This record gives sequence, structure tokens and C-alpha cells, in this order.
Amino acid sequence: MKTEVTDPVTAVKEIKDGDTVLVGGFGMAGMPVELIDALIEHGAGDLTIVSNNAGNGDTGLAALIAAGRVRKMVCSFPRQADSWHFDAAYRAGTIELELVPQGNLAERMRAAGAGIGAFYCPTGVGTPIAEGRETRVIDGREYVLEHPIRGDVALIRAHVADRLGNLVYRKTARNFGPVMATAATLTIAQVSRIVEVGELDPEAVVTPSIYVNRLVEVAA
Amino acid sequence: MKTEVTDPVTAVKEIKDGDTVLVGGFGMAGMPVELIDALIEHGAGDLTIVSNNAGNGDTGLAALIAAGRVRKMVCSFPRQADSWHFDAAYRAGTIELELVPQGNLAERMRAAGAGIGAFYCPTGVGTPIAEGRETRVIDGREYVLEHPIRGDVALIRAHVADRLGNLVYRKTARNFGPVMATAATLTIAQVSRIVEVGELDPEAVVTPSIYVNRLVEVAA
Amino acid sequence: MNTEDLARIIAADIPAGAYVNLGIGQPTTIARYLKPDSGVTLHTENGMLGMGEVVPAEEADWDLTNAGKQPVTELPGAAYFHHADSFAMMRGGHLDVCVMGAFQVAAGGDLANWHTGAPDAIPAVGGAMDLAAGAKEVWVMMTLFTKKGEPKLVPSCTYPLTGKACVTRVYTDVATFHLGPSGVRVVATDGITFDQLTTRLDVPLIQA
Amino acid sequence: MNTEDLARIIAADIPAGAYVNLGIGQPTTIARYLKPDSGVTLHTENGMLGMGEVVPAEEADWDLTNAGKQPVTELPGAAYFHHADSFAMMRGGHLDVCVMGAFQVAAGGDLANWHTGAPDAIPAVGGAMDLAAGAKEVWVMMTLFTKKGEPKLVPSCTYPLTGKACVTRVYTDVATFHLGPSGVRVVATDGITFDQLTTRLDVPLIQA
Repeated sequence: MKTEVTDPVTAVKEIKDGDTVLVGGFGMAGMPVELIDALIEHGAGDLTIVSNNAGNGDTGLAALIAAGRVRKMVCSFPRQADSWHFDAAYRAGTIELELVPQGNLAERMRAAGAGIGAFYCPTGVGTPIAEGRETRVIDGREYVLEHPIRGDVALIRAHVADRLGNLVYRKTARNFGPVMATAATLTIAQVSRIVEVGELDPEAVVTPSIYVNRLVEVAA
Repeated sequence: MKTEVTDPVTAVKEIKDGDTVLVGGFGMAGMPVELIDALIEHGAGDLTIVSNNAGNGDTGLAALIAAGRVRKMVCSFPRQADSWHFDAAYRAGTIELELVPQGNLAERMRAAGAGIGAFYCPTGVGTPIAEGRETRVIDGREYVLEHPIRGDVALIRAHVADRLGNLVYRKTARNFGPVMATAATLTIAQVSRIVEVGELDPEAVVTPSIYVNRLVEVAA
Repeated sequence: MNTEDLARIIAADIPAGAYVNLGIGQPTTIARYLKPDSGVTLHTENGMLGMGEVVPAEEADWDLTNAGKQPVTELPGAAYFHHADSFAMMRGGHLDVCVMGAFQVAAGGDLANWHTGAPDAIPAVGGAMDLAAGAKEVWVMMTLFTKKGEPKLVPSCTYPLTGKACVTRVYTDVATFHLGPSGVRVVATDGITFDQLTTRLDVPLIQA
Repeated sequence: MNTEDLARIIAADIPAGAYVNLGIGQPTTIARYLKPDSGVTLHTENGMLGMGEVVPAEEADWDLTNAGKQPVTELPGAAYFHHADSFAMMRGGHLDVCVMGAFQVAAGGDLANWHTGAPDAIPAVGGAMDLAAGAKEVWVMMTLFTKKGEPKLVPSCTYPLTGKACVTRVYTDVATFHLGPSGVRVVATDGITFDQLTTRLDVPLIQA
């Protein structure tokens, strides 16, 4: 349905306690900082956050964790030099961690967006990640069964949007945005600039408007 | 490895009797006609062809079928007003047909290119397509298990390539090309123009060079 | 009523801002009756959102076609994508509505539109099963009776299925039906009465 | 030999035209020793082919980083893609070589490089398991012994695995090993003899 152009606070207003929120970015590249700030202001807690990392420094996702709003992190790489807020919460036992290999994180969200019920994946076979999981040998190779990761909401950051909600990204800040946009019930994109319909090259659109429910312009 | 720029006849020279060849195009849009002509001249037969349609008119895939080189068609929509060569071969019992829903055709090739062993798909549940197949209920919905489709060779058509093999397409002629490029051992792309490295926008490349083994320039 | 009138009715029922796939054949006609200010965006499974209208062959760009391989136009705000992405969009439940033709629709929403089951027919399914499984709403546009007068809205399909329990609305030349958990509701008729429908169809009907 | 020397050796062994992923940490160094005319293309799992070198913070574009979140450059002929496409590329077997660090490598090619197994360690795997499962060749760059002098090329890993039977080459400060069906072959040594290696490693070795 029609994409709405709004402000950060209005954009996140329906996020509820207990929601699963997909948060774009690889480290700070592509992290929708202003949308996360709005979420902190909004106040929803007990959240499950799906994001590659567990926050950097004191802003963005790190600030959300510091504010005690995150019950569970689903991520591939929580251990970074500047992820002290996650470290503290993890060691205090106030945050749960589901560690997912980075490619599985992406592919499981892709599956959610693409209507795939589950898939057999070679990643992690024979490792602790696969322990107790359903496996199957196909054409002589062993695979682990992986299930989709769906979000109630996705908060992503792109570069430029048109008013319909078509998105283009910038360099490696593209990372998880396009996949998360497909995997959530409500997708909110923060962009540096909103242009008129017809200004984006249809051959170069990365996220078609169908995946974007709300747009927020935040000058870079 | 390094992408080779060559002519159609040289490009297809290793295609062997019995190979599985993925052929791009949706009808004639994106059909690599000159590569197929070269394959006809080359002479390999007993081929399994994976393509959305079973040839149109008397050129391209239709000509390959008319030449008696195709043992089996894997496609979603063989019944078209101008697919008379397939019709004749099918009715004469000289060609085998594996009918695959269009989305499964695309997703099964995507799985081959993406290292997915198999996936649970909702398409075709409760229809003759699913008869005798493994199914599973996941979160209350029924899915059919689908397996990858790999090609020995992919023959695709794009719009512009750079000398490294990066590809962009044109409008709906993009269709199956990007997926097939990932799913074959040897990918050969026919393009209208080859430009110098650096002339394509890295944000707009659709098929990265890693997927393209050979390039053939055929003016449109 | 004729195809054009039916297309106009269906077009008016498509919600503003919806993302819609119109199947090959009759449903393609609906595009002509969508109001530009409705903000309805057309999807074509061969890799495009923002598809415009069918154009005559002399204006054709053969790299720009619809699912029926007819030349079409590109509207401002369009986007192209490859086939796996296009069907991920369909299968993932992102399209609000698709409209397809049908041989038969069962009262419970089963759809049969790809194969007559005749032993000498060459089967062809295209994207129909993917649309049936994936769109949020599957609407059917068809005549209510075959040329021989046999009903096409039936208790249970005799033709091979395209999808199970997927159809939510059936638009026909003589009546429009909404299918749901409570049964088949007749929401409009044209040149036929509710009583005549109950006589000619072997399906329990609810008067709107 | 030091990291720079080792990086130079590995760079020289990468085939011309190869598509390569260099892991976080030491392997990143290898990029500096790749000859421009070798046509080697670097992949970074955060969505890019054609990655250039690491640049200092004052030249950084923070939308353009490597997998270790360091700012890098874009080379002519680069391409960007999203994470699902990037890992499809890795998992689908399209990368010719990846080079990673390791805690331990087993003689049979098992790799352990993500978790020490210490109960208080915060586990983090990133893309290592995907690379181990997906690249055509997995090479390891590491010191052969821990600071305590314990060998890191072992009969069987005691640390949790990253991937099974995936490593084909181990480049270390004192020796280079090729792992294959016939066993572990010592192809080069630096400041250590073959006999010393056989004494210090609990792994049968083959002299090249």
C-alpha cells in the first residue's frame, strides 16, 4: 500500500513491547541512527533485535541496549572493541544472545521475505551451531535446516528514495537493508534525500517501493 | 577467474552432448539468439534445456528444438501460439517435458547458485505438481521440498558489459539472466556492447563479473 | 455484461495504493480502467513494478513486455528486477491483489486455471501457481458458465488445481461472489436473479 | 618470518584472475602485496567486489568499509550488492580463495577460528562459517605455535569448529603446509627443519 512520508517519531509509533525489530547496518554503515533514537524516545521495550552487530560506541543500537530495551539480540558478531553496552548487559545476564552465522542471518531473512518455509544450508555443519539441529545429506553433502527470521518492524537506512518508496543505497552501506525491507510487516526507511517520482533510474532501484511502508528524510 | 571476450562459436565450443544448458529469456526478450545459433552450428545434442518457454517462431531456442538437439525441456510455459517446433516434437514423442512453475524455476536456479541444498516452497501444494513429492507443514502451512537446478552452461543475454564481465540488463529483458548466471559452471553472456572498466556504475551492476566466464558482443 | 464492463468493475474494487498483478488474457484489460490517481502499481512477473499499458506493435520496445509477452510502457517510479526477486515478491505475500482467469473455482476457494486435464493437451503453468500461493488476495475474472452452459463456480474442481483455498473473489459476466469462511456470498448480479443462480449453481449461496 | 613477509608469499600464490576474500585481521595485509596486473578481485562479505586498500581515518568514507569495518577504497570495475547476494556468492562456491586466521587447524582440514570455548567468552562468528563452507579453497594464515609454544596444526581441533575438512593450505611464520587426501605436505620452511617440525607437531608430515 501507499508509502507514507513522515518524521522519525511518528514513523516508529506503533512499535510495541515484545516486538521483533530488524535493524539495518554493518557496524555503523547503514545504521538508521535517527530511527533508533526515535524508538528510544518512543519507549517500547522487551524487544528482540536482529542486526549483524550488537551496537557500537554509545549511539544507535548501542544506546537502545544501554537503555535496557533489548531482551534478546540475534546477531552474527556481538564481540567488538566498542560494543561495551552489549558486553555489560550480556555479562549481567540481562540480555539473551542468539548467535547466527552472518550468511544465515541474511538468508533466513531473505527466506521470510520470499515465502520460503525453510531451507537446507551447508554453513555450520559439524560445528556447535548445528548441534541438535535437523540435518540432511543431499547429493553427498550435509546441510542444516534453517528457518526464516521475520520482523514485526524493519528499521533501515538507504541513500535516496523517491516519493513512492523506491530506494537506492550507497556503497557498502547497502548491506542488510534490502533483505530486511522484505522480511518485516512494517518497513521504515531513513534516507538522506527524497526525490520526485521519476528521478531514480528504474534499472538501478535496489529496493522497490512495495517493500517500504514509511519514509523519513534525515539529511546526512 | 578472468572473463574472456570472444566470438559466439568459440564461446560455446566446449558444450557437450548431454549437457544441461540454461537459456535466458522470457519469450524473445533476453533470448541469446546468436549464442544459440552458434550452439546449433557447434552441433552438441541430447541436451537438457532449462528456459521459461519452449521456443518462439523459427529462431533461437525454437531452431535448436527444430534441429533435434534437445532431449528434454525444463520450463514453465511451453504452450504458446508460436511454439510449433516444440509442439511437433512433443507430440512425436521425441522431446521430454519437465513442467516447473515459473517461480520454482527461478528459485531452484537461485538455490543452485547460492549453495542451498533444497528448500520448502508453498507453490503447487495440493496440485498435480506436488503429487508424490515430499511435503512438510511449517508454522501451520504446507510446503513442497524443491531441489536446485544446476546448469553445465548458461547462455544469457544482457545489455552492456564491462571488460571484467560486469553486466547490466535492459528493462524486462533482465528476467532469468542474473539467476542463470549464478547457477551454471560456465556462463556465457551475449551483450550489445562491451565498455571499458570503470564505465559501469558499481551501484547499478546487476550481475557481478564473478559470475561471467565469457562475453560475446553482438550489436543489437 | 461484457469483458470491458467487468474490467471496469474490478478496477473500481482495487484498493487505492495497491500492488496488483493482472494475469494473462482478460485480466490484462483491467489496467485500462485503473484511475491514475488511485496510485495502483502494476506488477508483472517477468520483473517489473510500475508497468504501464499495452502498446501496439509499431510502438513496441521488445525488451519491455508484460507476462503475456505483449509490449507495454514503463511508468514514472518503475523498478526492474530479475525473475527470482520477482517471484520472491509474489511468494512472500507482498502483492495485495492478483486477478486471474479460471476454468473452475471451487466454493472453498480452490482454483483451476492451468490445465484442462485432457490427455493430449500440452501442460503449461507459467506463474499461475506462484500467484495463487503468494498474493494476499486472489481474484478470478471469468464467465460464470462454459459455452455449453456448465457452471464454472463448482462444489469441487474437476480440473487439476492451480492452488488450494486461495480465491477470495469471483467476478463473472453475470454475478460477483465473495468467498470466505462463512461460504459464497453473492454481492452483485447482472441479468440473472439470486434464485436463478441458486438453481444453476451446485453451490450454497448467501444473499448479500 | 613476519606478517608482512608471509602476506607477500600468500599474495604470490593467489592465481591470476582469482576472486578472493581476505579475512579480518592478518589476512587483510595480503591485499597490499597483490600485483595490480594479477587481475585478482577482492570480495568483502558486506557487499562488494573490487575492493581497494584500507585508507586512514582522515580519508575515510564510512559508507565504504571492509568486513573489519575499516574504511577502504573502490576500484574501477567494482560492484555492490546486498548481504543475501553477497553470502549467496560465498556459499554458492563462486569465490576461488578465502584466507582466514585460525586458532587451530586439524590435519584433515577442520578449522577452528571463532571461539576459544572459554565459558566467559562472548561468542562471535561473523562470516567465518559461511566462508569455510563456501569458498572453493580455504587457506589459513597464522603462527604455527601459540605464545606458550603449543602447535596450532593439530591431529584434531580442541576448540569449537568453524568448518569441517575445508582448509587446503596453512601458511605460517615458519612453514607452509598443503592439506589433501594423502596427508599434510610441508612445501616450505623458514628457520625450522622438516625434522624439527615432525618433532614439534603431533601430525604425520610429508616432505615436499
